[in-house]
Amino acid sequence: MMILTILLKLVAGSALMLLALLLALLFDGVDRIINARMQRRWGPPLFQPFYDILKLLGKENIVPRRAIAWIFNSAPWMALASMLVVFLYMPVGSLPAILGGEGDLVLILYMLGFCGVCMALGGFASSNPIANVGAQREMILMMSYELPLAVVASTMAWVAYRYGLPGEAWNLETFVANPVWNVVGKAGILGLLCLLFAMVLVVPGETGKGLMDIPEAKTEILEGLIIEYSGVNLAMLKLTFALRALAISAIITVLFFPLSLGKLIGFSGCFLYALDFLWFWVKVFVVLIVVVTFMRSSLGRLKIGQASHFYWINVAGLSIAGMLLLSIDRIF
Amino acid sequence: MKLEKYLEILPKSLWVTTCNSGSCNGCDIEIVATISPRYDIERFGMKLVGTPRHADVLVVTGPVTTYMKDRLLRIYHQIPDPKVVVVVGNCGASGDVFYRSYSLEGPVDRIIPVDVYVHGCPPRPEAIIEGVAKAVLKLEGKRKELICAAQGETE
Amino acid sequence: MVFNKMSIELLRQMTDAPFTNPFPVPGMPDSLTDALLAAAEGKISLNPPVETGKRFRGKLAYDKAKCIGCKLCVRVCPANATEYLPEEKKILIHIDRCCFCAQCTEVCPVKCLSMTKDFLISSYDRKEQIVTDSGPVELESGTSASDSTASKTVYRISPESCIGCTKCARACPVGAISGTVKQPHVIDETVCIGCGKCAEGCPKDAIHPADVSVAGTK
Amino acid sequence: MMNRSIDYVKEPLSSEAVIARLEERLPDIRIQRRDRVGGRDNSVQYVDLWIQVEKGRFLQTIEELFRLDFPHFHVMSGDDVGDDVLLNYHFSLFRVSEHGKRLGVSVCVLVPKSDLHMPSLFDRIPGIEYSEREMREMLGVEFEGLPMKGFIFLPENWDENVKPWRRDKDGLNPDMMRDLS
Amino acid sequence: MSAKTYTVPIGPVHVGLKEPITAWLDLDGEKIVGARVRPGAIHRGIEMMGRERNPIQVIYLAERICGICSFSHITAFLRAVEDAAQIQVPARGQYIRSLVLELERVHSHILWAGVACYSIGFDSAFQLGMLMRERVMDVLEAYTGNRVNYGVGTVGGVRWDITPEVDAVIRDMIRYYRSEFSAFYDIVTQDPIAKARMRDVGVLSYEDAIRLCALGPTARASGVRCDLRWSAPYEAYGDLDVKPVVPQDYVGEARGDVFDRFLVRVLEVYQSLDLMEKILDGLPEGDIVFEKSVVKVLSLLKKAEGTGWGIIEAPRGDDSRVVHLTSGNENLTWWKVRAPTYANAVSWPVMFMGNELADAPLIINSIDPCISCMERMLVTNAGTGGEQIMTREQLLDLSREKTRRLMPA
Amino acid sequence: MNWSEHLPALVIAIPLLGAFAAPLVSLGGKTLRNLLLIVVSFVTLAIAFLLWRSVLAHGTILYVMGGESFSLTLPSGFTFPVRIMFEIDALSAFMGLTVGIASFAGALFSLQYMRGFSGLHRFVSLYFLLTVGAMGMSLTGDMFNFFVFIEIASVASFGLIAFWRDKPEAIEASFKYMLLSQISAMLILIAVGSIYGKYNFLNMAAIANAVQMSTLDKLILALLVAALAMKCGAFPMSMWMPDSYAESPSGVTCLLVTVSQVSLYGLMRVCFTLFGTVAQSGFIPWIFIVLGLMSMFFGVTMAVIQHEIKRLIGYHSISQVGYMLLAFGVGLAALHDPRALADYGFTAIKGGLFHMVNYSMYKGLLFLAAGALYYATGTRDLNEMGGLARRMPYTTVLFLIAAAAISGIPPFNGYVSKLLIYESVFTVHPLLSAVALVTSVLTLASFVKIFQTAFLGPEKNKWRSVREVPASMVLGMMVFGVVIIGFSLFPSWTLSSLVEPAAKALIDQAGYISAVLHP
Ligand code: SF4
Ligand code: SF4
Ligand code: SF4
Ligand code: SF4
Ligand code: SF4
Ligand code: SF4
Ligand code: SF4
Ligand code: SF4
Repeated sequence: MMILTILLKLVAGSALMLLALLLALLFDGVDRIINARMQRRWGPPLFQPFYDILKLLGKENIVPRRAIAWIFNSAPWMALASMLVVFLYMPVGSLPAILGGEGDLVLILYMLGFCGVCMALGGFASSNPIANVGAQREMILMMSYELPLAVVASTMAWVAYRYGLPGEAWNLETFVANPVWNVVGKAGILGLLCLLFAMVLVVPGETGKGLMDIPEAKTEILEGLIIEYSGVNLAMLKLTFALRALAISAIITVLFFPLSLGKLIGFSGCFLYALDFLWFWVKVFVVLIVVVTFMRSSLGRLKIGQASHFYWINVAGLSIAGMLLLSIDRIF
Repeated sequence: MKLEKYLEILPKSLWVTTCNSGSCNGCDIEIVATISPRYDIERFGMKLVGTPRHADVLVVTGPVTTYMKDRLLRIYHQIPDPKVVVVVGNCGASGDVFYRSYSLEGPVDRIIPVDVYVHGCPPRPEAIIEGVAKAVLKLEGKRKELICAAQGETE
Repeated sequence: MVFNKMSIELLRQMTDAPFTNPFPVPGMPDSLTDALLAAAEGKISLNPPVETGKRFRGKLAYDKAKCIGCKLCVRVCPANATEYLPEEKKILIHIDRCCFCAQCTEVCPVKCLSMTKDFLISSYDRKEQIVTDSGPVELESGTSASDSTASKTVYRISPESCIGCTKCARACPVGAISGTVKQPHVIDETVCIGCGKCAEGCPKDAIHPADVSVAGTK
Repeated sequence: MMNRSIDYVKEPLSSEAVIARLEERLPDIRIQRRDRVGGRDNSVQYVDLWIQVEKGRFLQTIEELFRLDFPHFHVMSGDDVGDDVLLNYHFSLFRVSEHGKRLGVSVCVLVPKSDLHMPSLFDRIPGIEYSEREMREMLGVEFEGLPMKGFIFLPENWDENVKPWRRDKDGLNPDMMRDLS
Repeated sequence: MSAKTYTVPIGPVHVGLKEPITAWLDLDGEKIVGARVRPGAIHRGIEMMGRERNPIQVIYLAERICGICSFSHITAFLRAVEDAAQIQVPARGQYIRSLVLELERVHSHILWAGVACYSIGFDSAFQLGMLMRERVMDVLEAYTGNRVNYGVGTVGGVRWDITPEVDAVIRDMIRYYRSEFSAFYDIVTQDPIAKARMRDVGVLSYEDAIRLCALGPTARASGVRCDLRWSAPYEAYGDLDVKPVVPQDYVGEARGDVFDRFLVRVLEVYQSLDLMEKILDGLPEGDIVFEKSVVKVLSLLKKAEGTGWGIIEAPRGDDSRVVHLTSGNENLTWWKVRAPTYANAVSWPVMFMGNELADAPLIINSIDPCISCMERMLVTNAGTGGEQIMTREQLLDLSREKTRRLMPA
Repeated sequence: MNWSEHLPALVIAIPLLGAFAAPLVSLGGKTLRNLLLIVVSFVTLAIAFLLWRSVLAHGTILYVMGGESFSLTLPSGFTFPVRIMFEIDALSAFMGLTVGIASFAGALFSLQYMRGFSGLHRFVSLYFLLTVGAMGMSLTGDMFNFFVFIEIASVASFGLIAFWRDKPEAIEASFKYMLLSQISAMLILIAVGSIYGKYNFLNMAAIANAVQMSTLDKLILALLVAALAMKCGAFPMSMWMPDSYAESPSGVTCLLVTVSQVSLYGLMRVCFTLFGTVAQSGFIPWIFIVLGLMSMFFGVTMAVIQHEIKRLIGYHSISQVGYMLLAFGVGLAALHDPRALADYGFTAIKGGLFHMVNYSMYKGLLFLAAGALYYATGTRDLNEMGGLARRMPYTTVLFLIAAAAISGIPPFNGYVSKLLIYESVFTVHPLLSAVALVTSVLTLASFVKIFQTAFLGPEKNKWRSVREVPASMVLGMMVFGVVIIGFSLFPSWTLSSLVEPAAKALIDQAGYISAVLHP
């Protein structure tokens, strides 16, 4: 029985990770097309990211002579793995997370952070001054958006605990099963909105796009920390970037938009699962288009100092306001 | 990946890096124009990348000054194989108006192997697109030859 | 902050049609070779490039037969693109060196050079691009400044300065100059094409240009 | 000189006044005035002065210009003219004053090849840096007081003794010229 | 995070005769604490080449000093030649020259504004700018026959006349920009991020601008009221009333930062539109060139003797040429090229100090050296890991080998 | 006689013996002295391990010095114990084991590290004395003894911190440490005196049994909390920490870290065992929570700006201590409410304790690795280093392990203990876990920075000739490394058999009392 479950989880896990990879790339294509259309351009084919990755897989993989090879080579894989693992802890629609019992929101946040660290380490290991600058920026950026992120996560957990949502406070499934919007009062709704906005503003930092395209800034530091990467390693990094966007959007979806279409229509059983599975990805795509594509197209890039100021003061302030509102909501 | 399979995918995703080795900028602004909305070379899956490490295509402009010669070589080496070199503009192809000087080492094909020349001074953006298409044809040609060779072996 | 002006503009632009001119095909086909073949056979049609201006200066065309070998084009060419062939007394044009300035077409006395509208010129080997002869070309008006005028420049020898060295007669590509040694020479203005070759070599600076109105043709 | 406030004067002098003033103060200079005409009626639009001075008078001339206005420095041109190297300093005066009142001033000095030294104006006009360095590497004129000595235009591995613009033995060898194409 | 100071190279890929730049920035963390600039990467020896060519040939050489302000380069050169040979350009020729200069200014400024957005990662604004620029490119092509390097100037005038069709096209364009350009202008100047990136970055004070002999929009952004079209009117500008565009007249103060440079340039686009309209309205009849036969011009120039100085207001600042002709020599004896960047680049180290690495490309760009350098500014020194550099022969061998690999025999 | 009965005595006596033997043995030469260092510290570790095993197997051990029987606590006719007594419950044994490991690893490391310095016999003596002090503090069941052991440890620490006497910074650091230690010792002494004055006995169990919450008791509690918080390095009384950690030889630093943990242990003992449920009411827990938050944040922000490797790591100690204070504070707050205790309090305490041992291990390893870097390059300035990964692969990997552990990267042990803390403290207020999370990320960033500046980046010419440190140093580091990996690979085993008993022991005040008073 044990073995069967493990086997099942293994299969389901691999399938989900594969799906996540494909969807992430697909979204990348959608993102590029929409971005192009918004700029009145034709844009690349939908499957362009797939071509890119396939091509990179076949390209020569250069390890710069001065780089520390083992870190340089392992960093992209670690980064990718850490991003893939995130999806194992993510409930998809009405389906529970594959490894739901073993990890929760904290682990996911850690994985997101770890992924950034891996990329930074890879950048540092390439011994290129520009990659160095990029990696440093990545680290600073990470330190900056962590406060709002942590506040949002803790507050959500606290909400789950204090409002007595059934299930474990930090577990994402808790939020899927019981939309937070239903349990809080008026001030709470406002607080949740603050948290949602804070989270949305964290997305550019997490995905390194748009106004937070600082560690890779092509026109400033020439792709920054990935400057020395090529071939397979670069493909892994590109996948990681795509997955990061998907992951963070999925988190937003799970936390704030858990609405189940299946339950709404009154489906049950297989149909419910299947419909919600699809519905979940639709929601994620919508979130992605709004928070990634649209934001990145309409904003220029900040400087790293401005970015960390923005996160430490503005976004953190917003998230703390959300936290206070929710506390007030609970107490009164 | 098998080479012929790979050559099928490569032309769909050409990443370009440019090197100005002493040009007058005329070609460079036309290259920039190719990414602008009117010409939008991203349609063909191409994009400008910031570093030679990520590139498949090296676009060179300019008659190669002495100072830039080593840098050009270095960029060329930094591009992972397989790679394509496209010279845009006549000054890179032959020197153009810069035909006699003490500080020029060009034209480009004296320094690195060149696959396609796009003529013009500067070429219109469409001509650059056509030049890149030539590069794609060349890659496709190679692929055909490979496939023929493989069939020849099996027979 | 998220909703800055750009975002509104972007939403607006979303609704506009793309500005992109889909030359030659909107996206990369599976096989460009096949696509081009199909286009050549007329199965698919390629999108044309953005239209060029009326004065567009494309690849040079050279009517070799018409050329008189006056080398004027060589003299003005800034890019060393015209190469004079002494045996044939003709030129050939290295398109890979040309900077498309149209100075040669302007200066050519017999208008055997002209700029076509062809700008899609790229090659695997730049030597492919040498133009040796492109046959007679229909000249369009308005391609050069001297076209629209009703007068032409000819050269005249001031008899008082000329020492009869015969240099000019030997230089004249159309044989417009006649005269005997040590006698002042004369230029036949109806033949003279105003290339200035004679004036260039004259040791006495005896030859000067003059404008004459052209009544008839030629 | 050093603590003069840095600004342009707003009330220009006429070119005649400037010529008179310079000729009065510097008796042995030669000034050529060139009216630049243009526009629909071919009227004088602005004036350039070409001043020829002895090397010894050069600094004094510059001082005089400073008295008139901060001389905006454009560029230095020059050539090898046999036994001397000709340097033309191109300045302009009154560039922010009134319509058409800018006065172009070219100060031409012959520097004998036997003593290729000029005082540097770098401390007075820092913007002159590139020009002085360029003349140093192209024509071999040393500027006393110019701190930067590195090449700005020639490649790093260039032979320090070859001055490309010189027309004598210090100039380019024909075999250093390369034909392209 | 205290970090050690380390050096990041910028460049040297940059374009034009004098403009290419390598800069080494000493960084403390992200802050620039020292900057060394080394131009000359693309020194092609144009001044030397000119000595072996006649003025007609040099026109096209001068045009290719840089393809963006190419017409400015040749106008300055032609004016120097005309000064040396005492040639008088007919009024219509002068007007047309001014017209093309303004067209070029529009194209150059819009391009610059777009690229400035590009270098702060504001891609959509860049694309919008590029989209708008196509209009002036079309006009340039319609009039001159080329989008870049128009080849329209010649000694003593211009080569092509403004026909009624061209006139209409230009007026059309003026109307287009009047109505559409404000979209771009508003988007960028009101964007909080763009403002944050450009305000108080790369400051050049009024005094420094004077001391370092800054030019054009760079100097004007620092509050220096200088514009050759006004202080030394050339060509048709004597008949047109040009007021230097300085930020203090529009926003009250001139801070001399990148934002001011942006402001000056976009405002100058509007100024150029007005100028063009005036030029078209007042276009005099007559010849466009003082002598249309090139051969005659050449023989005339061969006889000329003297030094001439041409100076004009290019989009980036004043552009100087000094030309010396010797009688009996058809070629130039010598000439001197001074593009605006050559002068403005001296100010870079001052602008860099105290800014961040992220600002460096923007600052370099802010004096508008040449376009498109930005996206590969740092490329060439990237990862100079001492990779082995091969000669062309070795490369050819390698490439043959690659071909062999690609095509199994 | 069963020798294992005497384990508690042995674990103190053997290092003590080593301390006294060191000068004598040193006469016999270097090798002999080194042998002494290793053998004695290893034996101490082994005994500590056995002790722990036996506590787990048989429950709390009492060991009474000079009694009729080693386990007889109450001499006939007395209602309270008067003897010098060790009371070793699961928590004490757990601490003892920690001390043993750190001592052994430090000794191994010091073997080579200290080579080439004079006065090593003194070093060995002091080292063992420090071990004795730390061990004693963990095991004793008597307040006065606790004070004595603290003093032993302090005195040994002064000597060791100032071991490089020719360095003025070292003297200064030692002086700072001395000053603080003396103040805290004084406070403890006053508190102990007051206890004795009021209750007439010093045995902890007896005190715990008797304590009420009178004003004097509150004062005593305050004094003890202040003194021990100072010793364990909580903000704002933590100024001594970075200095003394930076200046002491690395082999010693790793032991000093443990000593500070033992002080923290003392603090917990005082709060949970001595005062127990009476302390949780009111604001004591909140003091811990606030101190914890401040320590976390202050420590890490200070660390981020350091560029001297050992100081940097020293500042992290402050922030790490903050985690434990936070966890214990939350645990203390929940102590009176069984439901809260079950809901999150116990988890918090488990997290705190697990973090404590984790911290001792990875911090020890970090200091050893920093020492190795110093040994190899002769500098502690990060800005000087660079590209060392190529030259020092073992150190690199070990450092990476420690850095991953301290930053709490899954699946390392640091992650598990931090997770326990986050997922319990948030219930009090989300801000607590938010600060903890942020601190964690800042820690991560700061270690990435160390790692990159020291090990990655372009290789500096001057380090071309640098070589990996000698095997014994690597071995010393590996001791910690193995423990960390072990904890990381078997988190549930560690939690259930190491941490949970200790945590239960901590909250089980009644058990502690009854072990002594009602054996
Ligand atoms: S080919 Fe012509 S336009 Fe292009 S860079 Fe060279 S000179 Fe400039
Ligand atoms: S100018 Fe015309 S006729 Fe003369 S050589 Fe050239 S092509 Fe021939
Ligand atoms: S168009 Fe210009 S460059 Fe080309 S051949 Fe004619 S003169 Fe030479
Ligand atoms: S030969 Fe010529 S120059 Fe001499 S006298 Fe006769 S006409 Fe005059
Ligand atoms: S006409 Fe001819 S032959 Fe006669 S003198 Fe003049 S140049 Fe000589
Ligand atoms: S007469 Fe002179 S200008 Fe006329 S065609 Fe002959 S050479 Fe040319
Ligand atoms: S070249 Fe001059 S001198 Fe000689 S024949 Fe001709 S016109 Fe007379
Ligand atoms: S300033 Fe820039 S655009 Fe102008 S000539 Fe120089 S390089 Fe070209």
